[in-house]
Amino acid sequence: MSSASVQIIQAVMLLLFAPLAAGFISTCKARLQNRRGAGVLQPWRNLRKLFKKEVVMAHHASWVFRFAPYIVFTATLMAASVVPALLVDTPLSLTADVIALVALLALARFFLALAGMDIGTAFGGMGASREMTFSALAEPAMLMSIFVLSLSAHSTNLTTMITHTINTPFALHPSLAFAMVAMVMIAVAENGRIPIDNPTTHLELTMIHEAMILEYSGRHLALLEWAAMVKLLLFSTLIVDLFMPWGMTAQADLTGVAIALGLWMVKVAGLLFVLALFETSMAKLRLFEVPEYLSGAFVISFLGLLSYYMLEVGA
Amino acid sequence: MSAILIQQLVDGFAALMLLTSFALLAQHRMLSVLHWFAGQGLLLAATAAIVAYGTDNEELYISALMALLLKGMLLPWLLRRVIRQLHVHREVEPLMNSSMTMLVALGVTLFSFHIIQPIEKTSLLMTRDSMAIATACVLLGMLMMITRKKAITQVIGFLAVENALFFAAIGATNGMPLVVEIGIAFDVLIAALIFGLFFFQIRTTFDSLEVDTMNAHLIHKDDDE
Amino acid sequence: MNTAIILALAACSMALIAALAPLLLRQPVAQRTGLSLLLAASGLLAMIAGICGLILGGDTLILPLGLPWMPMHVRLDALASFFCLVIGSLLLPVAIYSQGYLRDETRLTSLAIFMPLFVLGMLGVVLSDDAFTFMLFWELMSVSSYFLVTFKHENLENRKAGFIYLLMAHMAGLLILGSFAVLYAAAGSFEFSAMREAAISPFWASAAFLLAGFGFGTKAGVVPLHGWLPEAHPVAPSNVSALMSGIMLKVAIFGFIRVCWDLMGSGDFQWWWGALVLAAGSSSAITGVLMALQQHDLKRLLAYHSIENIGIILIGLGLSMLLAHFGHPMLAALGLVAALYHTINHALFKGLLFMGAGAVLHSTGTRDMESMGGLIHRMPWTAALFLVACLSISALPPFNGFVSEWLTFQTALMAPQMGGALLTAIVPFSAAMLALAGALAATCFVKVFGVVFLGHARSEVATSAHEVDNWMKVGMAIPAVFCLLLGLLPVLFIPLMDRVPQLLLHASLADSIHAHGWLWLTPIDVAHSSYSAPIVLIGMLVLGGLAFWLLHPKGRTIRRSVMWSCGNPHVNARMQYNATSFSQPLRRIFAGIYRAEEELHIERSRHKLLADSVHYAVHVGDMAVQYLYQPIGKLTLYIAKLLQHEHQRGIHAYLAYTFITILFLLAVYI
Amino acid sequence: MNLFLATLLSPLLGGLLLALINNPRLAARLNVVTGISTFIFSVLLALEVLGVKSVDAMDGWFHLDAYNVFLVVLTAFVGMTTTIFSGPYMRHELENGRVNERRLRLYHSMFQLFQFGMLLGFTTNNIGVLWVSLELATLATVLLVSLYRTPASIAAAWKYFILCGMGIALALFGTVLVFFTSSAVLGHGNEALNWTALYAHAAQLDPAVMSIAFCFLMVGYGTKVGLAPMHAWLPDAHGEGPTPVSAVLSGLLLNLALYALVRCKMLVDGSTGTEMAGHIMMGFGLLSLAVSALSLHKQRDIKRMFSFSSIEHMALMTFAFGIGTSLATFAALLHMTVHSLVKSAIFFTVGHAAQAMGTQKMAEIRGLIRHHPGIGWGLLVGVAAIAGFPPFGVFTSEFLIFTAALESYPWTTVPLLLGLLVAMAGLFRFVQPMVYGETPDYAKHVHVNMTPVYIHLSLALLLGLAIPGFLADWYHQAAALITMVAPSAGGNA
Repeated sequence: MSSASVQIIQAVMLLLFAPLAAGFISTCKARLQNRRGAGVLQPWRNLRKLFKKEVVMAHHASWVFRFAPYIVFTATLMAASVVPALLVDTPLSLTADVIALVALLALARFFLALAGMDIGTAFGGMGASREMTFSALAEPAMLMSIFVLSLSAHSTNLTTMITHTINTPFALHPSLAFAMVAMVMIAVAENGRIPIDNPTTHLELTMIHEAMILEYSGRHLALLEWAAMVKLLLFSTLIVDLFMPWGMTAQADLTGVAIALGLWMVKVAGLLFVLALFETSMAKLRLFEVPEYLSGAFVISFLGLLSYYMLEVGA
Repeated sequence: MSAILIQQLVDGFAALMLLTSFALLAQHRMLSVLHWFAGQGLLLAATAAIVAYGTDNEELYISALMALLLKGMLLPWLLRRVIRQLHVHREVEPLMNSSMTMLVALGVTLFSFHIIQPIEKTSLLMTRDSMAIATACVLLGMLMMITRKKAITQVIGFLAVENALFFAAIGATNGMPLVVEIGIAFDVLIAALIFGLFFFQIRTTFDSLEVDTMNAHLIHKDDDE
Repeated sequence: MNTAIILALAACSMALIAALAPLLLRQPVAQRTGLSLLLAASGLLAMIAGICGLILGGDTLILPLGLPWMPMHVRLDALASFFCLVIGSLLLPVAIYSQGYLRDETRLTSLAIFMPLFVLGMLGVVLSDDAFTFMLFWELMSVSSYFLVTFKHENLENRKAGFIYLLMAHMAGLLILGSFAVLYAAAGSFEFSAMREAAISPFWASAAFLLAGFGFGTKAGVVPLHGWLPEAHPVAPSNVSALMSGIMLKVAIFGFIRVCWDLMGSGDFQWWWGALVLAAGSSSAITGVLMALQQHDLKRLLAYHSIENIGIILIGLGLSMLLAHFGHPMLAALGLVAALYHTINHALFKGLLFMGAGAVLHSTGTRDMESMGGLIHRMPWTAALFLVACLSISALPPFNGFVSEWLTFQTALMAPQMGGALLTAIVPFSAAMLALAGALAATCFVKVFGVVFLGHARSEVATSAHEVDNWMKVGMAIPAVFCLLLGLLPVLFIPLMDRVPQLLLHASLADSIHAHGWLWLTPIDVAHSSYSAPIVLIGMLVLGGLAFWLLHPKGRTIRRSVMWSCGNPHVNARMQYNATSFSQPLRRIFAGIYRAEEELHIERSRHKLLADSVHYAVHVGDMAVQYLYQPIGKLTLYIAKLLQHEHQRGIHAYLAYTFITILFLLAVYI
Repeated sequence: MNLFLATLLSPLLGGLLLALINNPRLAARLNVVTGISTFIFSVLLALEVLGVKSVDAMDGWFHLDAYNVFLVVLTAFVGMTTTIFSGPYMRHELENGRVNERRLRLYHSMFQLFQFGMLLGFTTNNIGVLWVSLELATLATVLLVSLYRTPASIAAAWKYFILCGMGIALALFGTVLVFFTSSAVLGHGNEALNWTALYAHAAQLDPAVMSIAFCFLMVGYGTKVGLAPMHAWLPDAHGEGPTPVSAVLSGLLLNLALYALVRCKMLVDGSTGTEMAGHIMMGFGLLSLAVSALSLHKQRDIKRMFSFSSIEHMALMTFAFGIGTSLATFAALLHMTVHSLVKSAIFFTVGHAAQAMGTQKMAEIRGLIRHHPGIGWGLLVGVAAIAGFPPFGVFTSEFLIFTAALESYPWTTVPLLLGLLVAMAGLFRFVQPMVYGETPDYAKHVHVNMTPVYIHLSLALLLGLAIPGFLADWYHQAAALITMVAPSAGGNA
């Protein structure tokens, strides 16, 4: 099997597993809350239903509203295909390093916000304003944690970082620990999970991500939902890659890929379970507490940087 | 007359010159100021004549004669005519009362003696300390202009300064070259004519010769916003 | 006398002819066509001169003008030709744009004279090679742009902005004069060539650096001195403010680089210089974008954004100076290239943004975003091109803004340990500030595009808007295409810009850039970081096309009906989010910085709880104007008032003054 | 030598003739003819003198060298353009009844007499005659300032007369002191008062007396130059007098006083050998710059404001002459030329503006560009030129003054920069509202003759962009002449 074929498998795998991951989290939360839950395949069923449904749009919706779902979906998918899940060195991994990855997600977010404002409803504007504000505050923390990681690996390319973490013997680096905590906090904020935004609710005043896609229907809504799920899986893969990449194969042979796939699924499932646990135990923050949360993430990542210089440089 | 006698005479006149300057400062009534001013003019003419005789320099005789005619007679007569027409009488110092002015005048005279000190040693001419007195008279003339309210007394102060300069020219340097002398005299004459012209205009427009009322017209142009 | 410098001088002479043309052509139509034709020619020539200068290398020349014993020296080296390229690349589209924009202006003569003079001033500054010529063209640039700012001098706002603008420009000129004088004292002559060789003591070098820094900083709009920029740029005609924001700020950056890098011995900076520039850059970036977010006047918002982008350029320059000091020439070259890349990027997308704003102003007649909305339906072309500029300025992948910010990030991230703990902390912190500024810029431009172009029209002015004519469309299309090209093919443009670090830092990126072929941009080496814009774009197009084709089985059309809005159909235009409400969260988060004054009055005629009408307005004052300009103004007037009393005394006082002066002089000097 | 006599006598004859002619139209035309003839003679004289480096006329009474011949040409030129400007201006004043036939006659004759006094002052070799000519010019200006016979103009004339009278008296005393020392060396004749002789024997003059003499001369001529704190007369004289008088007053009379001051400085430097004179002049220069720059902000009358601007520029020139290096002197001479040209052009425009708006109060002058583009743009460009923006000559000279100051006394550059900035702010603060905005309804149409303004501004532009070769080495000769005597730091360039 050539690395190109692994690349395609990886992209398709991410695309298909995303709804399963979302379903897995909702069933875990249901189980934790003593409910039966709708089952792991429910997101699949929703998507299938939505794809068949008729698209209804407002009279004065412009082309931005119409093409935004496609741009959001393709940008997220492009970002996902760049992140190496199974094979360390995939051909596409050179096209974008971590910063470019974040920028691709920013492009998706930009168009989503514009689409939100296009129809001219109060909710669309509210969602766009909040989404952009909080994601802007998340940027510095995200970059600082990347900075900490790139310090040890002297690079921002994912493949180099992964190979660097695999080769160095396992040792408890405080800077990496801080960076991981910050990265997780940012991932939660970016994907609109519980402490920042409640993905399941339609309660107008609290929703951020939902408010923007309120006006969508049919296949457009399906694409946007799917993109959100892919983004969640993308972030979890990223965290897995950067902090616990053991088990990823260097060569593109069948057995290596199979083992990598198995390990990857276990690791992601574990991560998502922790997320579900976290979500059930936490209530949603008041809206204007979110900046404290995000600056907390920034401080943690800055601590990571300082600890890197204080402790590890000497070692 | 021997050189020493001339020298003593010139020093005497220099002392009288200083006295007249002080007197001009101290006067209150307009007419007495005028009389002292005329006296100073005559004194100047006498000094010029003595120095001319002493250094037998003919040009100086002409300037002595001009001083006598101009400063001794014409100007005082002109001013008296103006005073009588505008029937101006008492004069009040706006800035300082007379004793204060006297103190300042003394200070200024001492100061001018102090600054002229280094010069005296080198000058060879027969008028040794007249330069110091001339400087003192110039500064006293200025002081008079500063401390007077009436336009006429200010003009007299100005002419006193001119007298002091004329005295300096004669006493210290035995007279400037004739052409320059005539030029200066000519200017002083025109200045006096213009003063005369002005007095009538000021009188008609401001109906008082107070300098401050005139200033009021200038100041209103700059009132604060 | 190679071709490049001839072309550059031809560009200058074109501008001069354009300035003289209005004296012959009298009626507005002829003046307008003459102006745009000649300026377009000048722009084209400047671009070609820039490219030739970069490829073939520069040359110097002496013109017989100026003082008898010091004729005008002209030099076109790599730095000058790059900035010629920048000037030309925006001047060409703006000239074409002006043809349409000035269509219904009646009094054109003063604009037709001073706009070319403004261009001539900028070109002259870039080409000058001695202090006198530099200062001559510099002040010509300031004065002519002053007349442009006060072009529509009927409204008071223009006059006040013009006065502050001229005052700050003159102060900047004097400061720069100071730094040239210091260099003159060291070099003994005004020529730059002499100044380069002159050995200058560290103290005087720092003095010259600080003077030049503050002088050029004022003109570039660096934070504490930026008060004039948000006043002057919005009131100028849009095509002029495009030039001012796009190019004039870059000429100030050019001046800074020319004086502090080229004349003072390239490369041997003191460490605190770089730190100061870095700090100024990050604070400008943050303050610029934060203030921009609170504006609801479209062009004033764009002016504040210029401050942010100048901050980004200065971050690049500051990093490069630090790295040069600590002996990493390759990384310093990368920092300089990043800054230059952002310079040309900003010139293009800011020019396009101001032209777009001009188009909106031209058709709606207002700059206030609160009365716009839904313009995408009536001005589709302008909306599309404006969207390209918004994407570029928010540094999003396929466009050029992302490439320069990515390069700046790479410089910051790859900077190894430098000096003490303080420095190692500053560099990542400024990188974080850059990230925050970039993201806030994206927020701001979502707000701009959303409020202006999307949603319902908020006033009848917006409903009656009409699409602009072809000239303006072409004028806006050119920079949009450039933005895309610069974003996709950085590997082709960076070698061109690489000549400048070769000249200034004697270090080049050429080999590392080409390491991986034209597709991948690999600044230092491939293991470090790589980015390929073409593949990203192609990937997205392929995936998008696939998804679109798959999801469109035969005959499934889209049904149009009333908007959903959670089942509440009669939503009027006032219920939309507008400029003030969009930035309300940020106003709360950064309340400490803004000190916004909110006024709220509610009329209640019927009952305590029933409000008839609510009037809410928020005003965010500019810190620099409140805490820097006004106090100085008040101090001067206070001293002047004291002096004024002196002039109201009688004659006696003045006679006394003379008396005292003569006594004082005699006492002191005898 | 007939050229020299012609230059001197043409204004004198013109003045006397004009005193007789009653018909205003004929008088105005004769005034212009006299101005033109004076200018032509002065140019021919200048060409002759430059050929031969310096000329003595009438057995030493008059002396022409590179320094004063350039000032003679400048005076004659500005005098000529002022006569051209004053034609229509005074006719407008006549129609408005501010002046009657008799006073117009006085105006014309006094104007030419003033011109004669100026030329006499520049050309004479004798410091006594120089004093007399300055006194003559002052007396002529007193009558001109009080032309309108309004209470304010009479008060201004009185104030001008008293202050300048006292100033000149002090200068006379200084001259007497100089004569006191020089007669000891050169004997009693006229010889002892001639510049040429004095320079030759400068070393033998007694330094103590010379320094006292310089103090008196400095305060005396300083009053006439308008240096603070003796400047109080200048704003009033400018504000109240007719505009051609203000133009000539600030364009030329101040130059003559400064010329006399620089002559004395050369003398004192020769005799004392120290830099005392230069330092005093620099001190006065900086003080006046500060005072004038700050008081610009608090003015209400347009002509008073521009008079403070004249003080500011005279302060700059005094400062530059004070520095003494040849670069500084070159800059000062260039500044003197450009300032005369631009300032008189500004006063012409201001005259027309005041007539158009019927008032001199700046608060009531609005919308000049809309009312009459010529006046509006003329004023704006003139003020930009005087504030020191390129490409006009004032920028070049300020640039050179700045570099000269930095070479010899670096710390003085800080007050210099601050002064220039504050002055520029003050100027534009008032000019901008006057020039821009809508025209008020009380604006009258007025017959305007803007050609002199355009000539002056284009000359200043020429001096800024590319100083013609002959003028540059003309300045060099003058600068070398002035610095040759001065013992201060050797001038380079």
